Amino acid sequence: METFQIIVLLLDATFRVATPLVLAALAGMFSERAGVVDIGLEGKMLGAAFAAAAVAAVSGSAWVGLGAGILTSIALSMLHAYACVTHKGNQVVSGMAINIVVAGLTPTLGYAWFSMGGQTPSLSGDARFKSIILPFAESSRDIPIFGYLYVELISNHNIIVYLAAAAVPICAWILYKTRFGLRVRAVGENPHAVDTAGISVDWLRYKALIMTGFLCGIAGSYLSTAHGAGFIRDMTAGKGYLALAALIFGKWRPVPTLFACLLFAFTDAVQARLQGVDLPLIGVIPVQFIQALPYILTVLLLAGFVGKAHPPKAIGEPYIKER
Amino acid sequence: MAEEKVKFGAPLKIPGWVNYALIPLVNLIAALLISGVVILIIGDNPIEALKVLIYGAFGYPEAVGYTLYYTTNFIFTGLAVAIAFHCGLFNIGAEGQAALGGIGVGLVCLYMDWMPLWMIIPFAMGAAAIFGAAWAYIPAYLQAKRGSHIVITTIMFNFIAASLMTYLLVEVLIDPNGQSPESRPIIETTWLPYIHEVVSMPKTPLNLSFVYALILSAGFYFLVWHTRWGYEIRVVGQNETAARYAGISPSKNIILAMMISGALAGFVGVNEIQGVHHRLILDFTGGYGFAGIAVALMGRNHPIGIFLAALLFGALYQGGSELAFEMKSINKEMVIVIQGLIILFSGALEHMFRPKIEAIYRRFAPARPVEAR
Amino acid sequence: EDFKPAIVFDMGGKSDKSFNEAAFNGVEKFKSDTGIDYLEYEVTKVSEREQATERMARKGADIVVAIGFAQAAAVEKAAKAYPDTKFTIIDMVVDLPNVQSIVFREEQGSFLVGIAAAMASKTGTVGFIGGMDIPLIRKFALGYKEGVLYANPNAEVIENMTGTTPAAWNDPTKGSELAKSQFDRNADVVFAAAGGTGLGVLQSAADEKKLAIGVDSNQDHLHPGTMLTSMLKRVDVAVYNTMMSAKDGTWKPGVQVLGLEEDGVGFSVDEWNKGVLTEDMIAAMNKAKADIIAGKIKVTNYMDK
Amino acid sequence: MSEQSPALELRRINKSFGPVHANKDISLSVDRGSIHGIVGENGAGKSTLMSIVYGFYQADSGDICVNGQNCHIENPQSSIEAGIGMVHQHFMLVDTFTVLENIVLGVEGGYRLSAGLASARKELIRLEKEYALEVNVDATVGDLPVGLRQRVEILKALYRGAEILILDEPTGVLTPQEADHLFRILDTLRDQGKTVILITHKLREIMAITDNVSVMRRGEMVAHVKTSETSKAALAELMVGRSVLLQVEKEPARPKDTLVAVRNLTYIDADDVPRLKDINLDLKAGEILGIAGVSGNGQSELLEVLGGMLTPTSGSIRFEGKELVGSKAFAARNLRKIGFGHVPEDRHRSGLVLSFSANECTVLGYHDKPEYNRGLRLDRRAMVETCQTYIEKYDVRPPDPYLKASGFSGGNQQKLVLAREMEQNPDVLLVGQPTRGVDIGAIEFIHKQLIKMRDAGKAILVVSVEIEEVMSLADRIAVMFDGGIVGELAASEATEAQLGLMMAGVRDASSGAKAAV
Ligand SMILES: Nc1ncnc2c1ncn2[C@@H]1O[C@H](COP(=O)(O)OP(=O)(O)OP(=O)(O)O)[C@@H](O)[C@H]1O
Ligand SMILES: Nc1ncnc2c1ncn2[C@@H]1O[C@H](COP(=O)(O)OP(=O)(O)OP(=O)(O)O)[C@@H](O)[C@H]1O
Ligand SMILES: [Mg+2]
Ligand SMILES: [Mg+2]
Repeated sequence: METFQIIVLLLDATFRVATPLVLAALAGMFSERAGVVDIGLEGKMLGAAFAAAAVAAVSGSAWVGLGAGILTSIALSMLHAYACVTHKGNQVVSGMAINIVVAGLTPTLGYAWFSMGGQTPSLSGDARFKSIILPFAESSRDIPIFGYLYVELISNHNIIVYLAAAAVPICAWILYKTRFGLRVRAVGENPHAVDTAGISVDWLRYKALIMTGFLCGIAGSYLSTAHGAGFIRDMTAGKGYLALAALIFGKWRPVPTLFACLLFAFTDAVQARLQGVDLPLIGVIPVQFIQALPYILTVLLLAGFVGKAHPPKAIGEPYIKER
Repeated sequence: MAEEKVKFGAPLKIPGWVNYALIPLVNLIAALLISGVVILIIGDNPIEALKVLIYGAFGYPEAVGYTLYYTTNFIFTGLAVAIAFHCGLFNIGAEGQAALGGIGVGLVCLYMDWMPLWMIIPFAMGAAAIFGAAWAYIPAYLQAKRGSHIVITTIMFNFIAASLMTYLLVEVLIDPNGQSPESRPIIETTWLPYIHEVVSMPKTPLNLSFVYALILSAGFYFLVWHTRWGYEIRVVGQNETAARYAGISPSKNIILAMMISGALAGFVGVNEIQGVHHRLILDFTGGYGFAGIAVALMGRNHPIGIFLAALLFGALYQGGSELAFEMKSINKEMVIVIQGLIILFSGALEHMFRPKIEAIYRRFAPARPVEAR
Repeated sequence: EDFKPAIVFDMGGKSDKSFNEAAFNGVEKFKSDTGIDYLEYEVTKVSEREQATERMARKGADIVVAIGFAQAAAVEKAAKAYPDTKFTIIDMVVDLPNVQSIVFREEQGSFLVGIAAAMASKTGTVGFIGGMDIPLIRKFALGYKEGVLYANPNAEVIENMTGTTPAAWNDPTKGSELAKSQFDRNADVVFAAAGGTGLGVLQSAADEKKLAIGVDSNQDHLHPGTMLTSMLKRVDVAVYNTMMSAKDGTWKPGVQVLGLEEDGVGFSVDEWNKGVLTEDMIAAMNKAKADIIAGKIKVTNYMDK
Repeated sequence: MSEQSPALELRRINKSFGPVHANKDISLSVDRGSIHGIVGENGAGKSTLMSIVYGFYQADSGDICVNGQNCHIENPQSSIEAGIGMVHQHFMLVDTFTVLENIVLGVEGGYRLSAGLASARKELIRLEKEYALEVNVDATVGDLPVGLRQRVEILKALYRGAEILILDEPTGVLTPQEADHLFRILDTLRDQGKTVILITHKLREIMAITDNVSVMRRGEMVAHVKTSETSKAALAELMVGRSVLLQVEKEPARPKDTLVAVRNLTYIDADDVPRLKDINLDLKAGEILGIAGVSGNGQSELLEVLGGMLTPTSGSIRFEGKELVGSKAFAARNLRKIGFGHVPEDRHRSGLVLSFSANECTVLGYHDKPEYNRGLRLDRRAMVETCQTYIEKYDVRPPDPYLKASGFSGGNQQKLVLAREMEQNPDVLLVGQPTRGVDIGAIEFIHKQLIKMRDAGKAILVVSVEIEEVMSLADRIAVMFDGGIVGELAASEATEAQLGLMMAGVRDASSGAKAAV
């Protein structure tokens, strides 16, 4: 196969894998920019994945499933807010607790509702988001290079992949160009300033966490109703943590975060192709090392190029009215 | 000058028993209540479930042995996370450090097994500590010298440790006579003594490493609050500028604290490999490293608190498996839910009842006026 | 009567759509045929394995069936501690007087589905996706590869493993991505031996209109039309038989190797893959089956290498 | 609402924090169009009272009337709506934001920022002109010097339409020039009919600018007086409850050998900005060298280099003739061992660990001294005993060696730091902002201690942005501007005007100034 083709196909896989990471990382961005650590991304995604698949299976509509996924994720986000904002609880513990509760509750409910060992029925037809062929995909196929790119890379993804792509500029716009974004950024840096400006710190953080829940809900629904076709226990498999890593890697900014997600996804795609390949001089590298490659790469990049990341100053600290 | 009836600047102190006993108890009860509701929903008897849970954790000697065996691991990882916290670092890598610790112990027990037990013991401990510490050293170094975010690097190092472990067990250390990714068994002379061999109690996996855990807890307390090294670690953790002002090197202490942290996590390998499984296996770390974060936070980074939190987690692990076994409708997932709810209420929502309890306390125990100068 | 059987599932859980689920089906069949209830436990942590097996013995189980190679050490300990209890372990050999070990010749079944894969492939490239890179999975992979090359010496086999942590058995999205990457590299038939991850592989094949081969249980019903066949590993039969024999008093310790000859492994032909798995393929597979049983074809067992 | 009603009236305000009765039955009336001063020692309850007015805290009982109308002030929002603005003691700004963004925060005018920002920009330019509050609205606040940040805070309040402006210790961080500028601004505000409430420890400022003064002591309002009818001494006595010395008494210095000689010292920071340029200084035994200058002109870096926290880029520092730069001794820890003491400029940032108990803070930097260690063990008892003696000697309140550092007021925190550094009996003492945010009772005490050290033959370097303080404490004064030393003069010959000019960078402002060494 031509190198060009290989790269295009790798990028194509990259987009699919990056989608939930991008959405979850953007979700984390709202929370963390507002000063609330969110290691509960994993649990929220998992909860959403379950709700979306369960409701889609029952209703037969992926869109209804997506709605249920988003609502579930927002509800979990509100639990996080209730613990960390209202009751000033430890944000890391709260996130972990949510992850654990969801990991247990989803199969429990799945078992109770579907008697399929905690899984949901496999989704087909309208219960699943299918790939969309963009306009002119067929007619442009013959245009050299561009046509191939358009057909293979740009077209033929499900709606949520496009949503994720759109989410980056939209979130950037919200964060940098709206009142809400200004306040979110302010409250993560100095909640006292926000409070003295006559804005309720708690309510603002609640709103930011609703955004987090919303985006995480889409990310989770993607896993079970778009990329996959049904829920299976622990199906997030660490993507929440990876998204968090991407967020920190991207220094809590939307565009760099997008690139961090793409990088993770890309190394993952490359990793699949390197397995068992006989490299010149080196020979066949043990598969375990190839699988560790994305992580090693991340560490090297962090050590070499990215340097110190400056988190939002007030992150992790519950806001208590004092001086 | 008129004497003031209040001491300026000192808020009313709530006594220890309210802070450290009553409030946690109320939180625990709340978690159990919610769990009870979930159990009711799936159609079982919550009171019965609670009985089984407690009985399963503490009801008979064997249960106690298992509970304490799990507790041992949580103490190790709880202390590991806590020492890093004292230095202002978030060590999510205890899982990987524990895995490496296991490799260290495993290598000693596999290849130095000509030594008598009294020699193996320090070597195995040393190897666990050194391997764990070495695995923590790299993220620590990168944090201290290159500013790489330790949360990410430690997460990445968990993945890398898992890969390394699988590679070693599939390609290098695999038992030539076996088919699964495990090393050959270590010979019996290298096993850590079981507690039931010393004290009369039924056979359980509880072994000498429980004693290590207690000793290390005491050592932790001494190190952190009663030595100049602990003092330096805490200064760096609380205020890096003050540390530089005082001539305390932040990077040196970051590396030191993380290496101690990795060494502590590495002891999970001693308990699991030398104490129980007697061979190097995959996934023996079983999430203890992650749970260590909750243990440390719930235990307020203090060894006594960590012991109690570890005991709670140990009891949940052991009582939970009893629960899954005894009650058909309650499966392993339901047990996870109960564990999660307890972490939620005792950890994240710990302040929910505090103001009310404090207010009640104040009503019944009004402040004694203090003379101020 | 008070015959008490017990079963300990491994970490995937009894509804993993594959290996443990097959065992579960076997024990359920035993229950419905005899009306005898059983004790069960799903292991969630490595350290629970020993506790679970011993607990069964302590509770007075007559026979304890342990599912999965990882339980070997636990069975060994428990069998020594409870010499009067019968133990059966699946997928691993434990050499003790009160242990029956049942192992399967996965390579033989994989060989047959490899033939089907090679014949069904139009591109001459087929894929294999495993969970973790461990000997058992390599056993599947090697048999499969030999079968493919037997049917088409020029064929190419792409191999992928999912991961290095237990999450590798439960990551359907990763499975689906791996399958897609193999399709991108021209593969048009893929064989998944990866537990829950395999579900993603099968799904992906269905989405891309390629062919997939299931594993352990019959998974053909999951995606009729794109399921070529499933490599059956009759854990259900083994569990059922060992329990029955224990009940009847005919249970014997020692090693049982279940291959094609014993119908311990095989492939599925049913309403779901009708037409996908052609008569030609079935004929070729049956012929190879006979040859293997007759010793005319030697399939390499990875473990013997 | 009548023309005569006061702008702000407080009636019998009470507020307790647990058992601490921070405000007891406080009543206060502030005339419209006046500047009203509030003075009181550290912890007297001034900030608490103003936080109640601003809606940050809720009073336990009492009424607040604005323009004669009873107001229910529940949160800052309602206070802002009542026309009250506040400049807090610790600035409430987002460092990573621009000035403009900080000012519009909370009053953005619509969900989209761009429109709101554009109109705010216009309005701000008008306000800046009207009140002479120039500041670049596009600058990032974190990069601005304190004086400008304060302007931002004032602009913020004005932009919100504040009629009553509360300033909590606004001059604690300002140079005299900046303070004077602030007062001119306050004058303008008063002329425009606004009401100003000014909290300060500095009686000079009260006398200079206010119309009326209220004095608080230990949670109570002890006096309301007209400024024209009182004096500094009278106010000081009201505040502290005894008479205080407002000017340090000292003998002329008897300088001996040069202990520390700094030559051609240069420091370039990580961002390649030169912070110290070719500094030459001599610290002599038995003399106080004062460094005057507007904050941000290299004083902090000078202290940090001499204290071993920063490594100079080039130059030489000799101590008793031995070169320190490049030697092993040149690190904070080792400098302490050879006899350097260092009271840092910012006690919260570096002098203390706020979450540590007083006794743990007592050994900060000296924790590896033999007297605090027994073998491996850190000797807690010795730490507590030492702390106890410091507390007694320096009159730290409350006298509790186990209290967390954060539980002491700024003045008492400062005493803890001073005690620690002075009681090591160092040969060289570096002191940054010795009395920042400290009340007059404590200032008197701290100044006395420094003079005592000098008379005992120590070399002392005092960095302060308080020109008054430098003039009264120092024997020799060097003025820093833009990282370099503009000039050096004898304290006896210096005048405030002269120093002010030098601080602005005018090199030969004084005929009598000796050229830099
Ligand atoms: N958040 C709080 N919690 C508990 N007590 C407090 C709190 N804030 C203030 N206090 C108490 O109220 C008293 C008054 O404090 P306040 O800050 O009003 O003093 P102040 O006059 O502003 O002092 P300073 O001059 O140092 O700023 C303090 O002595 C303290 O004991
Ligand atoms: N959270 C708190 N709990 C109890 N007392 C407090 C608290 N915060 C402040 N105080 C008390 O309030 C008083 C004044 O504190 P404050 O911080 O205003 O001091 P300060 O002199 O203004 O210091 P600085 O100017 O350096 O900030 C102190 O006596 C302190 O004990
Ligand atoms: Mg104050
Ligand atoms: Mg103050």
